[in-house]
Amino acid sequence: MENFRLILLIFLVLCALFVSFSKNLLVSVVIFMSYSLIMSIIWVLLESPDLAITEAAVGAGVTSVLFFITLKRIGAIGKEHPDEQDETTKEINSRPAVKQFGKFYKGAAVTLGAAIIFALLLMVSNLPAFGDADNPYNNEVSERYLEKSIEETGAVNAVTGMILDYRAFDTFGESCVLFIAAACVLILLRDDKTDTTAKAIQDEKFEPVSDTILQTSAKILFPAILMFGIYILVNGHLSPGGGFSGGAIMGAGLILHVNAFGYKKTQRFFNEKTYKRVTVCALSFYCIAKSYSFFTGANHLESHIPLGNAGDIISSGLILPLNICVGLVVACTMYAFYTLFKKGGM
Amino acid sequence: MEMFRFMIAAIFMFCGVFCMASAVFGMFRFRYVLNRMHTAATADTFGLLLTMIGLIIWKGFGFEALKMIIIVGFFWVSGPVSSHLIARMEVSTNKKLEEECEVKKYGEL
Amino acid sequence: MGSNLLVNYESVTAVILFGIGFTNLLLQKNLIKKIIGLNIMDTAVYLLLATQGYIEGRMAPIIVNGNTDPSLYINPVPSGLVLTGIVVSVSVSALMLALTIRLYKRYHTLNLDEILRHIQKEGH
Amino acid sequence: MDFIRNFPFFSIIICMFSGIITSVLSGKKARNLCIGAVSIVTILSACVLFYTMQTNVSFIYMMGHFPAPWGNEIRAGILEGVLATVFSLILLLSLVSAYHRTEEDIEATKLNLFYLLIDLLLSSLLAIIYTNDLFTAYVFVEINTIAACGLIMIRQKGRTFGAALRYMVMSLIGSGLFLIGLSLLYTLTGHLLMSPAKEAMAKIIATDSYHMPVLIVLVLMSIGLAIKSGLYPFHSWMPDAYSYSTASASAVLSGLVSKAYIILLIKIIYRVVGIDFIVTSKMMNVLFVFGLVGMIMGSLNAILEKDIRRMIAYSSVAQIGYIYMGIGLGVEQGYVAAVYHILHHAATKALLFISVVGLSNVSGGSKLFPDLRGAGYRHRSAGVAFAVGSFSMVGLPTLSGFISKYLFATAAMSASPKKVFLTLVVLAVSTILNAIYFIHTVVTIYTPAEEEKPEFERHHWREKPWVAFSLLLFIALNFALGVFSQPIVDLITRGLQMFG
Repeated sequence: MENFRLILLIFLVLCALFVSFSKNLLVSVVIFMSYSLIMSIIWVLLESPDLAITEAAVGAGVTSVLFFITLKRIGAIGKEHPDEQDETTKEINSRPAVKQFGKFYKGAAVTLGAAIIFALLLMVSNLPAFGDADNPYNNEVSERYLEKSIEETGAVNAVTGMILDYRAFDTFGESCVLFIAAACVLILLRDDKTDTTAKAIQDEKFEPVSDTILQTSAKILFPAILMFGIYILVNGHLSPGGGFSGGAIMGAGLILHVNAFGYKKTQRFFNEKTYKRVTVCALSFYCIAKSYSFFTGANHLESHIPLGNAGDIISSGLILPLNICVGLVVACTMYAFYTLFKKGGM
Repeated sequence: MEMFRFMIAAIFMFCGVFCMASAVFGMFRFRYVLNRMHTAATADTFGLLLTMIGLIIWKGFGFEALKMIIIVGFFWVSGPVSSHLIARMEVSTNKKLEEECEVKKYGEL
Repeated sequence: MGSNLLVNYESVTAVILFGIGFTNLLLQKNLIKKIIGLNIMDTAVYLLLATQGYIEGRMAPIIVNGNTDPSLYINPVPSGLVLTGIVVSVSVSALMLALTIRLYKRYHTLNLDEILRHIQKEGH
Repeated sequence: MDFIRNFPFFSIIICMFSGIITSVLSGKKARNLCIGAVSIVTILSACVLFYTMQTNVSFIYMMGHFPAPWGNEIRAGILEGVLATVFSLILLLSLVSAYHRTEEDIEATKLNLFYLLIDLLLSSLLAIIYTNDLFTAYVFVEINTIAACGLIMIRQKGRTFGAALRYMVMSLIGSGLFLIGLSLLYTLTGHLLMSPAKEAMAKIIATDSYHMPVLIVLVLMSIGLAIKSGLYPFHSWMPDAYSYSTASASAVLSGLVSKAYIILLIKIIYRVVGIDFIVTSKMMNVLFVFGLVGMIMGSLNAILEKDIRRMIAYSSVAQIGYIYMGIGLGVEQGYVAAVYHILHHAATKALLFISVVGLSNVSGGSKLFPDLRGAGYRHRSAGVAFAVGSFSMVGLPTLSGFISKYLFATAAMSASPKKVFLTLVVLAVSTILNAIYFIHTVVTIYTPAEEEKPEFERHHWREKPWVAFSLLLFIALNFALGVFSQPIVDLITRGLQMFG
């Protein structure tokens, strides 16, 4: 197992180097996709399956889809206006001063990077050894999370117990990061200027070509993906997974549905209004539930939420509903990212 | 008995990995996109089936084996469809399709 | 150099990846390459964080049939932090990709220096 | 456990909740909800301030059912109360005094998203001020960065996207360095919460076992936060970001957002590492030197600027240099002077950015000096506001600028001898440079223009009473900071003593 991990790490560094030196953008994005997949395999080898699922679903899955749509959109815009790089910028680049500054900037950046790598290598070599039990960070904090997680939070998966109960304020901030990023992408990409007729023509342009092979396979795959996403979401506190990865898988299922059956059919059950309603209801429930548990905790009041017995699904108090809310928010946001990047509207 | 089962599993896995390796070889051997797509799609799908059968035999029938069967089922539906989509995009966007491979008009099929 | 350089080779690769991502973010002129460099930098930090949690020969932190003896499992704290971090880096790269699209729609180039030159030329 | 202790938690949750609700409201309703939420938060923070002043204690508020090293917690004391109150007051004033300009700049359908960003920005500011946990601080620093980037780009013009992208690239380098410093600190101490981390760090420093790693962690964290707050060598994103965004956004960005990261740095110095180790570690001298260079170079660039908003943005670079010079002194009074300067700069810079909008409105929307000539007469309240802001920056005695320069000078006295000489010289030079470009602008806006351009309409305050009223409040805040400076400085010193 030791050298398998070593091979993966070397392959990881090679991927990173190829990405930075490859000329073609599409090639570097594909290499970056394989970089994220290798990273999720490494998470499995480092015995943290939660991270593996999340990295595979959110990191490799949705980020790469976003990269590909950006390249497609840039290609489309580029085709409409052939490259208008006027002569002046080409002429400016060739001027000796700019070239000289370019070299200086490149040299400065490489030396800064090398200095940081050297400082961190110096640092890492003095760190406690990898993987032995009595390092400073395996102290009473992690012991209590493992010993008491079932008794205090009811979650069999200690990581979810820690995220949604012991250190819940971080995850509360975390879903706000996703919410505010979605708001910023809405600001940037949702075009409200075009009037309704132009919008109808534009929607027609973006309607995907209906391909019977894709539609029949989507009829089989879409329910399977949705069920798998719901399984991971609902079992967040029992097995690895949870709100983020389950939501990303459901978002991927919605993206498949839009590509196979077109926007008209998807808008029947998922359009801009449902997106807004679902995110606001899920986040406000999350906000209320979390402030209830913070308030009762801080004022030492007894919070009357039953923890249920450890094994079954309806257990561990607030963790299940919170996971469902986070899952819904992540699914809607990933789908919203896809449609905003592709079409500029739900 | 244990050794015998392990031997069969090893053979299956070896053939699966060999198929996948041939897919990679095919990718670099052929020049035109559709040929490379052809080798990659078929070899990958079949290689996955063989590897998974090897793992199921090695692991013995249980919950993991069921999961592996579901994985094979999922991949056998989504893999070929995705290569079909890529091939369709290639045919619809490539202007100079005739030079690459002879195309029968719809009437002559 | 300290004693553990070759022992924690995961952390060494994490640091090298951090350096590669950092120089990519600074050095690359193309916006898409910058965002990929940013992602590489973030995943490198999370790799460093997760290697701290790993303990040789112990299982993933999912309590197996009720036996909560802590010496069986690895440290769950870093994987909790990295879970949060992965979603942060996805939302940040989605935001930066949206910015790249709008910049390309306005200036028709992905080269950050040219964009800044156009902005200076535009004046106020 | 009396009820007032819940107020810090309530103020964070109110802003977060109103942020979530504004995503479905229309523009006008969103504005009223946002202004309502911010004023409630100002009142709550003022109550927290009075409570901590009476009981003279900095209380811990457990977020959840589990005590310190396991669960999360926020901590409120006198310093946090002062900062929270002043920051939310300044946010409220800058929102109210430039709301008409915001409505002109932003599309009607996306106005509620602007107020969503402001709500979440305030909640992340409060969370950074109150938090007692390092990783929570990192998550809310990320919210702060994304909200600030959203505020820069919301005008949707070509140059705002360029400024937002440059801001994001530099900030993400900063938070990447901060995160790697944070994870290495977790490796050494094993705790993320600041109080248990301090004991573990004290043990490490005592046994001197990880001498090199502790130094590198400190360097990484402070360089990361310095990049994010725009200290001199890493300030290239600042002029574009502040001069191209809308009026209240640039006031909030320059006044509050960059200060949150400096407060986080002071918190790490006090609560994780301890002041005495900092002085010996010579790391503070690096910040001290960067601060000095920033003070000079910021003012020099400001003098060369032709556009008035970029000039004020460059003067922010100089003021951030002041604050880091205060921290770099490494003396107790140095921190007091730095915190006082944070309050002074937040109030004055926000006032300057808001008043510049009034001046450019009446001079045909242009921000160049020739067109602004005589703008003081056309828009009386904005002219007076700009004059008060500039005099406070230059250091007129009754205003807060003078007090902060005085505090820096006295703090330098008790620092090491070579620092005394350096600080006093650079302080004097930078004040003269400040005076050059601020007095010059005040003179230009008050020299009557020879031929009165027809399209420059005169502005009468009765048209927009709210704007004139809030400008007046802003000027009163500046005077209050200057005149009641002695009680404020006592509050800050008491706050810093219990801050550790």
